[in-house]
Amino acid sequence: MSADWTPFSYIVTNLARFIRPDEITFSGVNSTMPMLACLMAKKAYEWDFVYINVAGGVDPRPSKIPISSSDPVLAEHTASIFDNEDFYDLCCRGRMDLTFLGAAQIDGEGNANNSCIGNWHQPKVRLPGGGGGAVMLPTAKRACTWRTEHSTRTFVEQLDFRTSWGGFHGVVTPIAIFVKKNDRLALQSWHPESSLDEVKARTGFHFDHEGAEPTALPLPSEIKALAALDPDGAFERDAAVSLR
Amino acid sequence: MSADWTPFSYIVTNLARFIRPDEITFSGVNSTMPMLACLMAKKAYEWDFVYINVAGGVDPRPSKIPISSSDPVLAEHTASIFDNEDFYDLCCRGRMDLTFLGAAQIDGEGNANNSCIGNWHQPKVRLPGGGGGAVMLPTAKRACTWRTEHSTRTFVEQLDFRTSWGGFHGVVTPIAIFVKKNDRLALQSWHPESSLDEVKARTGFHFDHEGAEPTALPLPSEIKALAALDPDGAFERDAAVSLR
Amino acid sequence: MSSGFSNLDKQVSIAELAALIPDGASVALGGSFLHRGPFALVRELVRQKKANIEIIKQSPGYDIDLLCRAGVATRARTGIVAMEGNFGLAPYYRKAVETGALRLEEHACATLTAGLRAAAFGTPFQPCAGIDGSHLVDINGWKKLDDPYGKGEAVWVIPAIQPDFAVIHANEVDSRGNVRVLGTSHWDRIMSRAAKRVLIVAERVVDSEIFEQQPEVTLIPYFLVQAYAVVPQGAWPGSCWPEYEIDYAAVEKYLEPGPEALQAHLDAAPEALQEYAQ
Amino acid sequence: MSSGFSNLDKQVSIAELAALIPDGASVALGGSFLHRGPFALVRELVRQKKANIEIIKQSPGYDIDLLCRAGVATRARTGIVAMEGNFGLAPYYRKAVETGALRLEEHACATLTAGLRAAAFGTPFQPCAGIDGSHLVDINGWKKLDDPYGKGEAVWVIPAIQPDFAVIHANEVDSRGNVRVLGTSHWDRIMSRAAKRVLIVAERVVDSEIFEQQPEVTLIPYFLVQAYAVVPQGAWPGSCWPEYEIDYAAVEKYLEPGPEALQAHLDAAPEALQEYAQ
Repeated sequence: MSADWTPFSYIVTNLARFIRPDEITFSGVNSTMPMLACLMAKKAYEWDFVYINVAGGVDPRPSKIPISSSDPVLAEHTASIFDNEDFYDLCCRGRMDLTFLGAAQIDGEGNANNSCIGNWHQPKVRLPGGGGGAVMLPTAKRACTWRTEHSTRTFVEQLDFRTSWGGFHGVVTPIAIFVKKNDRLALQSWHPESSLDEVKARTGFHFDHEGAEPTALPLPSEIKALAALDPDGAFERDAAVSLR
Repeated sequence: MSADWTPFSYIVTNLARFIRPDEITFSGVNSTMPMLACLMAKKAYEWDFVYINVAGGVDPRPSKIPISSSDPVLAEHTASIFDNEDFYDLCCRGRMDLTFLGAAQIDGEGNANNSCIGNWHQPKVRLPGGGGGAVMLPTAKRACTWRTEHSTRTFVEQLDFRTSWGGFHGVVTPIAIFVKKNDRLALQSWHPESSLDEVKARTGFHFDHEGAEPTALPLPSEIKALAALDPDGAFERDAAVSLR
Repeated sequence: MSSGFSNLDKQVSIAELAALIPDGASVALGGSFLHRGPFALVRELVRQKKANIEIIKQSPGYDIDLLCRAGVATRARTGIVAMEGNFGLAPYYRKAVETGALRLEEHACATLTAGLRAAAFGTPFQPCAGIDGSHLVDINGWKKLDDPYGKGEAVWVIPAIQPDFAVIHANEVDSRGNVRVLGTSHWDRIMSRAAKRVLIVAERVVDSEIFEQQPEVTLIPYFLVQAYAVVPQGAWPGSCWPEYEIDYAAVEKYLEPGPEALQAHLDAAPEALQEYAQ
Repeated sequence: MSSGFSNLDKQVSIAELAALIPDGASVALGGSFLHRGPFALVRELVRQKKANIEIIKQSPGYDIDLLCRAGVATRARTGIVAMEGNFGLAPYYRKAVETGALRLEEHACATLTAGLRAAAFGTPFQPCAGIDGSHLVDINGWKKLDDPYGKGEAVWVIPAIQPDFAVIHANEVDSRGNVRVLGTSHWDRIMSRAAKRVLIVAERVVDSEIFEQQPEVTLIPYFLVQAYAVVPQGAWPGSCWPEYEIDYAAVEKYLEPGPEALQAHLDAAPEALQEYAQ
């Protein structure tokens, strides 16, 4: 095991670092990396948290790690089924501490476009849609996202369409970690093999970077936990993330 | 077994006669007679209907007949629990064919007071309240009620308080059966031992009685079904209904 | 701070459970009439001489009657109140309303549910069908809103009702506080989602494995539950399906007038007779 | 006429089940992405060359992709659409939207649920938390209403969505048409309450006694169900917990381009290979 980051471990581990003790934390559909982050946090840290997921699972003990982040194995050994209506309502009434949500484009306030590239009515590319976003991003206490591509077409000054507003608390890419500061995304740290200049060059909006520094290396417990989830590297290969 | 009506059998049986084949029919809390009517109709008639009740039962086969009309034995051998939110929503979306609802006072339009005698804010008598009424009476396709007391203080020109509006389809008392006609309660028939004059004298509102006649006597199958539900007459004694 | 309850030490005595509820709290009570109500907890509120409690329940009976009799409840939001089972009106409740000792907000059952739904859904109000022509509209000051889409008819909306506590009597809990209810759940589900915190009185604790084998049966996940107490027969003198039925004789004795009858009733309750394994 | 379905002859073939859905119908599909979708029924809609079908589902994927590929679906209300499981976007759906062949009403999952709730609750609209700042408001013309009680903040309301049909893939039915689902029910519960009628594709029929032993597990009572078909493996190439998992190889083959690949996929489906015991 290397003590260095891979682009894949960087994203998963830094998503896991957004999770806090005891909090109610959710991972949803189309969210393999957050799913891995939640499962990893359960193993890597000495504290526990309430992990609920879109398969209805509450602190499940899956017999294997599924490719689909909504796979019913994520409800194996759950003691209750907390179904879709239930976790949405929980979020709507302000009791979701942390949710992970996908995003295709992200602006400097941390809002998301999941809908389209180009004009919504005649899109160049029709994207999947925001799923939980438009309701969860403004109502969850914190929402975090990830992008495997860090570029000026994914981190933009102006979204093609604002599917969800409310501002992510945290964003992880292969080269950087942003955290909300004064209602804007601010750089918290960068991949040790990257640099502030590179993050600036590959980001389409201006951002505060006061106090930002290289990201702390993975802890042995984090490395071990992720290796246990992906022993033969299949998830890492499928994710196909690269630094550049 | 007598082929004549008792005041008790008159009410229960004539409530049962409001039930129609295949329809979704509901009995609720504090409703022993409608409960008996539903259970009786299942036995007395050759057709079937969908019987749902406040205990969550759907076509239950109770091991005994409970004193409380919300008793969980009314969900014995049910294949599903159709819970309170569910049957209210069913009614609200217009798919409850027939519901039974209690009433303390009833006016000529078939509206109900279940709340108070006297002024609501300083009641002479605080009554139980309408339960389902204010939502179910206007939204069910048909709602029927019963009163063991037929008097000018129960059948009134003016309700002390209108808990529920919408007009009962049918009302049964120890001496009469009213059915809605042109948005008013109209006399359909009277107990063979009573008379049109008696019904008029004991009713506080004017009513149409065109075509009204003595109520048809109980069918052998109705008598048999009710006797099977109340073999030792305990329900009849508890109900303590009298003709006058 | 978590929005849920992840602690591992949720089992407390019934006295400790009641002690979590402060004077002045609004409390939604599970069950319906004499069926599966959290009656052991209700009696404990009486023993602890709580004051100014608000009761929220579509169809209370014995519970609200007892709380009125003891002067614990001073406010209530209800749909229908009766002892049921041939006992008719709830006499102490009736008297409390008639004398003004209890301030009543009278609902239809479904309007109370609508208010709870608004709280559970995180919205300020909830539309509810029906209601037209009811004087409940006047006493409660309910508002009717037009359909802004111009397709449906105007609809009454009920303001959100968020109880401080929901107290549910359950058949089974596991050690973490997951909750199972058998038979109808009455209004317990929406109460558990609307309230700020959930307290449970359970017939027994079972192994989590039982829950894991059929997670679909679990009504309330542990992280909504602040604490639970185990009181076998705790829904006495009511029923808890399929464990036991209504104790009609005990209800009759409860209805005897006078403070001695009340004390005798409280002293005859299962939680008073049991030594809690705790 | 009854508002429910009390008939005793509900079991039909999958072809007969699909035949109940006319051209132009709006159809809510159960499940989510590749999990427990009524895919046998969806394929049968393709075989029967249905036209102008509206799909209502928070998270469709394979189903809507197939229906777009075959030209069956022309309208959709969805929250998120993808193949999931590393397959990324749903290519034929994407193309259908980009070319205008599919008219999309884009929702958040919870706004679609809000619309279904309005239909289930018999109200013209349903408030929904969040939504602020989303451009979905503009494309859908959603309205925001003030709290008429002056306590909460203004809230977005979603108009009622009442599908003509909800089609659910279930683990078990009994002969009357009661429905059991194991694991998460996704959005199936609210779909079954919002739709005018419910059609079921089930893995198997079990004795009613099984249902009666644990009625709490039943998701849909028989009287909401118009008809059902039994198709073991009918959620293929998706999963049906705990019976079987996603057949990833089959999904990959489905994604091969061309009409032959489509036909080969349809011909390889369980319902095409089975002779129905009927």
